[in-house]
Amino acid sequence: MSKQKQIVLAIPPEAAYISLARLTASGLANQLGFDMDAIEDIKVCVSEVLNETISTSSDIKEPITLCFDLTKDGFEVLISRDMLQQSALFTSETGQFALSILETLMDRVILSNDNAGTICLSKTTGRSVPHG
Amino acid sequence: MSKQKQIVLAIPPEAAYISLARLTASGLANQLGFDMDAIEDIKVCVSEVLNETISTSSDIKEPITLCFDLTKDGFEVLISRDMLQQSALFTSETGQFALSILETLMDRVILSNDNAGTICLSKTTGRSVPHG
Amino acid sequence: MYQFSIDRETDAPKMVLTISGEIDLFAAPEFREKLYEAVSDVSADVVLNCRDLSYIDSSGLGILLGALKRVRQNSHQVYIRYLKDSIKKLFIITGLDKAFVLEDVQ
Amino acid sequence: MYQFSIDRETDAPKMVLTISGEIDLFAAPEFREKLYEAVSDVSADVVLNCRDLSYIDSSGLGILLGALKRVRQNSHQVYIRYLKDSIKKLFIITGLDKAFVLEDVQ
Ligand SMILES: Nc1ncnc2c1ncn2[C@@H]1O[C@H](COP(=O)(O)OP(=O)(O)O)[C@@H](O)[C@H]1O
Ligand SMILES: Nc1ncnc2c1ncn2[C@@H]1O[C@H](COP(=O)(O)OP(=O)(O)O)[C@@H](O)[C@H]1O
Repeated sequence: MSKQKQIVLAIPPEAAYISLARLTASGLANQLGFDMDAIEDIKVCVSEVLNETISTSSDIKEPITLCFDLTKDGFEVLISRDMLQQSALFTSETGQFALSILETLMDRVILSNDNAGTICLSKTTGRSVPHG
Repeated sequence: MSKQKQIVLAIPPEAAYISLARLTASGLANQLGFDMDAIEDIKVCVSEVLNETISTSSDIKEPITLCFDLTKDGFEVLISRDMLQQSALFTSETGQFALSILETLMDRVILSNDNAGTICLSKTTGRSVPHG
Repeated sequence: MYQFSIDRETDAPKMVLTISGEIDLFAAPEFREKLYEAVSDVSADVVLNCRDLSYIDSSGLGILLGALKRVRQNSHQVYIRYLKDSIKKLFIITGLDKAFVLEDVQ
Repeated sequence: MYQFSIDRETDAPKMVLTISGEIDLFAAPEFREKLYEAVSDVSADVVLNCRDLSYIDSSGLGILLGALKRVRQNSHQVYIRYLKDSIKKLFIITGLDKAFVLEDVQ
């Protein structure tokens, strides 16, 4: 138990597999003891990151990796893929909706500058979720 | 689309995460068009392999990897972990139940000889599932 | 994954569309096509009944907004009814609660 | 993940146990302890009502067999009622349908 626990999911970079990632994320969140509202938030946010990753780089065929690090009271998920291009994320109208959603529903959102393809979300069970 | 599609899930080698693997496997099977009975069979078989892998090597802390290769009409799942020991699989009473279940419900089961930790299951949607 | 059905209420001047299921990036292209077709050239207010909409993401929200723009071109409004709390939250976060008229009539 | 409740039918000489939920390797230790305790020193036939058992794996089947051995030591039998088809299939594959008495009385 010395190592931090980790769940990794890799999917093809296609919209058809986003629902599978949502399902796995919700099952994990459920197991970690998040309440129903938080599980819904996590599903939404994981989806939004995948949407953005997939729609801004449709020419890339490398898998997308979701790496969930289980923390004491929640998790951190690192979503990444090999990016051949450095397209800016969350700039379109729907991308801006997505970013507002992420920033509101997650405890922390990190978009790494050195690699446009890595996004980190974190959320803990301790904090109550804002309801609008 | 030239490469074969693949979904990879890695979990800690603990019984607590088997239900998550079952959930992911069932979501994938659902998406691939398997019927309800076949989805149930797939959940059972993925679980059985994880049970056996986890219970025969409780001293190992390396993750277990489930690698689903999507085929034309179904999938093949390779379940593997770094094994420090070559303990025989499916020898206990429940292990024998598990092996009977795998061999009946899957189209093909391969236990690799060179590495006791790799098990391959495959199933296609084309074949109707035996009911008892 | 998602269903989309259209009913025009017989006793009302509004056009009522029922949206149900999950609308995500995968469903988006078909949803966009069907919704835009449904609201094109409509000369009435549009009501979206979302009682059985279980999930929608930003791509779906963008399509709803596109439909709103089309309806507004004809000087009409879009009413959205019966959103689940988890979805209403997304409207509030993105400010879309101000663009549409959200209704919770029971 | 799983629930296990015990009811003794008042108008019957049999001991009726109700097993529900999912019994997998994670739930197995607690399930084993509770089931073995429930059937220990019981001097009656045991009925397992599995109407709400949604999932069981080989570790759970092994525990049921362990319970059967204990009940048989006292010369009694274990009846299993209302198995879902997907679970009955596992009993048939493993031959456990011959060890227990499977009943589908409605
Ligand atoms: N859609 C879902 N979202 C979140 N958690 C789920 C979902 N479906 C199932 N789970 C949880 O995942 C675990 C494993 O599910 P699974 O074995 O597939 O359930 P079942 O056998 O009841 O269909 C269960 O503990 C369940 O609570
Ligand atoms: N327990 C399950 N087993 C198999 N497939 C499932 C399960 N739960 C959901 N799915 C499928 O996975 C997809 C994604 O599920 P998800 O987004 O979590 O559903 P919802 O938003 O309705 O809770 C859906 O298309 C659904 O049909």
